[in-house]
Amino acid sequence: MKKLSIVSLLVFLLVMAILPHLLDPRWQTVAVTFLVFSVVALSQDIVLGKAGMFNMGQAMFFGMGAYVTAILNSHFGWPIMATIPVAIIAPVLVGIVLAAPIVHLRGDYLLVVTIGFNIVFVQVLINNLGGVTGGPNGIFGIDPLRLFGFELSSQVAIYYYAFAVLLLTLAIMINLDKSKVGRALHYLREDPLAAESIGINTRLYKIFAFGLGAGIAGLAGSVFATQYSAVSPEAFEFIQSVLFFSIVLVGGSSIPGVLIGVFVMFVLPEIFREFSTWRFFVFGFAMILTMILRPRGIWPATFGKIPKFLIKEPKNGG
Amino acid sequence: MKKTLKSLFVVCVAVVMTATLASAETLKVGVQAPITGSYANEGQGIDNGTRLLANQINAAGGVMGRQIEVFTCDDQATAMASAICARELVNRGVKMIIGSYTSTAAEAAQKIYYDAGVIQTSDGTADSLTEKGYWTFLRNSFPNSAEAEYAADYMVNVKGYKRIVVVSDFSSYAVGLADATVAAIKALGGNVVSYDKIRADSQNFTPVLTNIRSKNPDVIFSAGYYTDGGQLRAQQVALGINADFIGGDANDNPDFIKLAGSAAKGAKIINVPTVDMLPYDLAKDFINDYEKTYGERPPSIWGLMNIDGMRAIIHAMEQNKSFDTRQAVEYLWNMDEPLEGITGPLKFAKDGNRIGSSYMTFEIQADGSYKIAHQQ
Amino acid sequence: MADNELILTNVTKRFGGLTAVDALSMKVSSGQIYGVIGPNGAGKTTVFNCITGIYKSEEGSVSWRGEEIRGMTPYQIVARGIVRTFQTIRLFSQMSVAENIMSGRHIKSSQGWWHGICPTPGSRRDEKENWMKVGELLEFFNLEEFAATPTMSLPYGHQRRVEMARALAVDPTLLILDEPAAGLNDNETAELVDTIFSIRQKGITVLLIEHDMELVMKVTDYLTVLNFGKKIAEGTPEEIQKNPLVIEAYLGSEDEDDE
Amino acid sequence: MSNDVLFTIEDLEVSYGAIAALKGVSLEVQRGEIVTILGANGAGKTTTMRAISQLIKTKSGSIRFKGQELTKIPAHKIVKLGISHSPEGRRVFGVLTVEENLLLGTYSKGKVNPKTLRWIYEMFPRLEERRKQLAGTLSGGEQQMLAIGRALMSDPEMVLLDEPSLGIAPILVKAIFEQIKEISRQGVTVLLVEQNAKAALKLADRGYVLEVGKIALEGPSADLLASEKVQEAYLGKKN
Amino acid sequence: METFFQQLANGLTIGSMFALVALGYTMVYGVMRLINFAHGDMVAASAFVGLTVYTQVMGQASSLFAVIAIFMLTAGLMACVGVVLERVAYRPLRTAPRLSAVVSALGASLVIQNGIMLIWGPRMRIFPELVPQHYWHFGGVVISLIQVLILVISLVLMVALYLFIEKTRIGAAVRASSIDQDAARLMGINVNNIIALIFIIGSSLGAIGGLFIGLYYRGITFNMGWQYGLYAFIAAILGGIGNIPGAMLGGMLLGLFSAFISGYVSSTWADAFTFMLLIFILIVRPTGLLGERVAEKV
Repeated sequence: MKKLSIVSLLVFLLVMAILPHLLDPRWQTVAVTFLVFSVVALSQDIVLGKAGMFNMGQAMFFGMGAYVTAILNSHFGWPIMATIPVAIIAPVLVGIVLAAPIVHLRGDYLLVVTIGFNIVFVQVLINNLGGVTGGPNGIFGIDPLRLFGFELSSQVAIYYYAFAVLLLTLAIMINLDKSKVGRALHYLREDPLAAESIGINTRLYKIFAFGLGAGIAGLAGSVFATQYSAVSPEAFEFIQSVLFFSIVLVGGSSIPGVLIGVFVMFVLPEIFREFSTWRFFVFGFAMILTMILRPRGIWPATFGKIPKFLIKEPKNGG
Repeated sequence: MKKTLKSLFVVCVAVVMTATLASAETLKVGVQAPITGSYANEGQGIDNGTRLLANQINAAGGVMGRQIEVFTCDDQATAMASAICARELVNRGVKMIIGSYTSTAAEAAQKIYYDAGVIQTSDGTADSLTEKGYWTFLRNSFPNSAEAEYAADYMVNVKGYKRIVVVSDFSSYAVGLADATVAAIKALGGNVVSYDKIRADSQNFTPVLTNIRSKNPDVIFSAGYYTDGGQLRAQQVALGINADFIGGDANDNPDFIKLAGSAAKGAKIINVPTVDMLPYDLAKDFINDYEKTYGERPPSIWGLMNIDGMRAIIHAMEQNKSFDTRQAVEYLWNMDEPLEGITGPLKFAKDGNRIGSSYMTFEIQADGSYKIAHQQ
Repeated sequence: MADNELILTNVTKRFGGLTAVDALSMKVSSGQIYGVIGPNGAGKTTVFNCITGIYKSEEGSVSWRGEEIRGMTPYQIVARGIVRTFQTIRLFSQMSVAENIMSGRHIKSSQGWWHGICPTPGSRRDEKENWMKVGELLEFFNLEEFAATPTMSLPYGHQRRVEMARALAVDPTLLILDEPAAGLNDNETAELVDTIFSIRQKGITVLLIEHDMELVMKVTDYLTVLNFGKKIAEGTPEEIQKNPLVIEAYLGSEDEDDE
Repeated sequence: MSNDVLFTIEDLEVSYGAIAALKGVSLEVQRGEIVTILGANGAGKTTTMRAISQLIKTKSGSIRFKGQELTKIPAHKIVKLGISHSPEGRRVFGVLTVEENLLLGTYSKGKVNPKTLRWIYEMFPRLEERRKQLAGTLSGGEQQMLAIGRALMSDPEMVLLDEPSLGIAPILVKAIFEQIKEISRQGVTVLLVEQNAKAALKLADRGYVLEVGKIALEGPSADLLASEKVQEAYLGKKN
Repeated sequence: METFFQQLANGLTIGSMFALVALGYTMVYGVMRLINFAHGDMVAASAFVGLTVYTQVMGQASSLFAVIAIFMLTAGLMACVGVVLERVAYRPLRTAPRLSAVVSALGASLVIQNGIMLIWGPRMRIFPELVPQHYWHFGGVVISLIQVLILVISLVLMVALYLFIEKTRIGAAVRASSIDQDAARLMGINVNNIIALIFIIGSSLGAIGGLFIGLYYRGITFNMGWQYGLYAFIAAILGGIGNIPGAMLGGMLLGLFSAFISGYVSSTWADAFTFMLLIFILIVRPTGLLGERVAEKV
């Protein structure tokens, strides 16, 4: 299982690296969005999958990153590059402040509160708070990313930018699993009381998960804003959060699972665009069926990520 | 359901026809419109109309020998989906874009079409659409400011209302029209006692109307779309607010009357002429063909305006004997004589606005028909 | 070593109208194996929950090495060297045995939160050292071959051992065992006795609740007997076995007894 | 005592996931008897009770009541056959009143037998005093009475009592045990799971001792009471 | 003052619709610990079903009898849909991890919502004016016949449901099942049947709520379920999810709150205020206004 996932990850990365050259422009756009959504879904996985918190407001942090980039660029003339750190840090801070009073809430209540945050966020955007969000239309005409004097305006260039962000996210995810904090999240999801009794400050780690998830989603948002050169509130409605929530659960809380989830929940509907009216109908059935057949998702999280030297052959007669 | 199947069939036929007939090259035309969502019928109207015109032209030998091939993209009347559509249609190599229905969607896509040199003709009425200096944009309707001036004049000077309430939703079209109307009323010395915003599709407007009632208005001007306007009117009457109701152009839809129900009687709508009021032969023929093909009349004049936009562009290309988009637009800017259109004479200013306007006020009768209450 | 002392003074815990622990005082000295016994529902587990911070007692004091720990959160108490197991095993059931034991190393690890995002040579070294420690514990509890096995697929007796290994991974000074022999067969119980003794050998004080009287009598140095939240007796195992109050609480009152 | 076998369990095996909880338990109960199952925590006493009531799936073996196989019957139909179960931890419906709890005991029959209700109120007068009180506000002993009373409301032929003395003051334990005797006198067969071994054996006709999922010992109560093994298991005494 | 009373009437009307729909959420949650995300779409579907019953079955008759028949038929049909929904989407997942059932509910929501779109089309459909436009004036306060009907019928239904749950044998079985399913089985209660019953009641109350939406606002769209569902769901949470009187209270309070906020403070910020109230209440009282502590099924 472990080998399989490594091999499939490598194959995936290879395919993704050459993909834009095989696609027509429309599918390049879809591919970029796939990458961006994968990053957001992975950030959702940190909160929902790893730490087990029912968060249905991830689109808020995604939107926050996108709007930070859009506002700083279009209203204050910052270069895109300079907006990126702010697009990460602002959601992190907001995430921490919002999470602190609510992480102790029981699953379903947490879910409702995060939906609430998301809806308030969108309303703030629509009401054009401070006159910078552009109201319901959002903000158009965001500059392309400039890197070392090159303008990354073609879809292929943006693709590699988004791909780099995905690789960074994957690196964080993989490293997280091999670190104290990552394990702490697993422990508190499995049994918060046992985790607390073994010395883990569960509240702190829950807030950490929210903050980290928010930061990664914010970065994805920044990429998203650059890709479309536009942001508008409806892209960050809570329905979008529901999508990310479902992606993690349908795919399963593992890296390949989340990527499969994004593919199934986002790319497949694009492929079946021709059947636009039927696709979500069929899709809903597929979600139900997936859960009945594979309650933990298509590719569920596997544990046992332990150093090789600990794995011993069974002793004879032991 | 039936309709979807039918349009699917039409698409199939069109695809088969183009596949077999098209020799080498086609003239690619993009339709960007809300095929699903709240404005689906308008979007489908634009799509249907475009395909009908394309089929008519193709049957007559095409444009300078080229068959027209139509690509449709559903922008769901949202800005982000519109951006996706724009890229997709540009990537397909279209020469012109018909749509979108809403100003929001049209505006979000403008820059992409401008960058690609694709002509976009939309019935969007937001003034901002023509303020960016994109040569690729041609408005086939009349801007909000024209409507706002007419509406303000009608309310302040013609009717002499003393206490005016303006209601808008958050869309760029409605906000644009409402802002412009408020400004125009003030310029004429009128008195706006309240300017409220409602959330589109939220249905329950009684709390806002209750507040409006306490302001004792003479008239409520609704700048939003018909789905909200119809309910606003119904709830206004239910709350016993004795004020006239005037809806902006986007209220001109049969569903407004159905939604308002018995309260529809007496409500007024400001718009260009309705589908049934178009006096031109060209219009009658096209509407008849439309009805024959699709089993219903076009949902509103907006779809027809878009068709006029398409006709103008094709006309310009034929006159230039070139498919070059820049030349086509320049030709339209510099026409001496207006082109005969389905919705009236077609003539364009350098900023992309359609020249002239033909607003009028209709009053809805008990049987749901329109009576012209005032004409410009 | 007098400092490794746990002193409970008049600890009282109520749930609504029910007094689960009633003015309990006891003293666990350094290096002892101390037993708490009593019938089901006597309040033993509640006492443990009050010591480990899962509950906060309404009254009284819980003092550890001279420091008042009543009102601290469980993780603060763990950081002071007190760690527990649960009566109903609470392992991270989908995770492997090694990962479960590794959870005990959490507070010993020197990694900061930022190491979860970006590793450093120092954090890699720390990670390695902690896994080595897990390796030692696997060996100590004879669990090496199950290192990568999810705990939920282990037999009950093994799960008990994992839970103990996890607790020991904290390097505790006081180990609290809540019914460690529940559900074990005779062989496993015998092994458990050896394990408890060898834990004491490491200088760890042990406090346990147990129903298996044979085990209790064998391993404990000193006992407190609870009934209805109240201490009814304390003393060495020999003294307790002879105590009529204890016999009554356990075997039920004789019919001749007056209430 | 008649010699008529009311209830048998043969080679019953139950497991929770990979863990075997019962590894081939067999026992029988005759009509009118009080039979007790003793054993340490985790020995499988409650699992046996839950298996009888079909609250958990059995892996193999059979459970027969009056010759009828129970293992294929859904849980909610068991009580109709004449077996009712007062579960471990009482499990009364806390936000329902005492009377509502009792009336739910007759749910399977659809109507209340006023005689039974009278009898229960006579047996446990406290319940009558607190008829309108929410069950959750009762003391532990009162809740236990309620749980037993609730189980008796369906006029069962056999009642399963799981740890009726758990967490209850000695004086109430005594009262409850006396009422169990009374229940038996009324012709109800009793299968009793108890920790309080001595009291249980004094009450019961026969007993079984469960050890890690297996019957370790069985026999008439007096024999068990005298047995060293029982002494050992409960007080750790070794002679 | 007249504005205040008018807003009160507005709030109670919309609040009683929220409450009817909220009952469906709260009852299902009470017994199954599941947020039935498809419930809002069931409500939307009922409005469409009701419209079709009116045009196809009742032949567009608008007599009192016809209106009652529409209500009965629609509620009956939706009750069946509810039972099927439970059988197909939720029963197979009863022992699965909780989140699987949540995803299944989201999937069911998509199926129903898009099912409506496939059957009735994406356009707004419009209800006829089945209830006569009759108004009463109390000083400056105007109350319409339909408002009174909605309020009265909702209250009657809620009281009836309350009595059914509190006073009948089956009601007691419902409550028992929501407290402890195993103990309920020991009483001989067929918990599966109780769950089916919950879906029957919840869906038919939701259907009536949906018809009210159709009759009152008249415009119905295939995707309106999310909006009403979300508000009703918040109402259930406000009152304490799982608690039947709580859902009624929560619905009414939410209706009043949103009416007064959009009336007195700002209609543009009404949603934000509503959610901030919800978040505030949950932080202060994590189990809602009347909520008891319900153990989370893991």
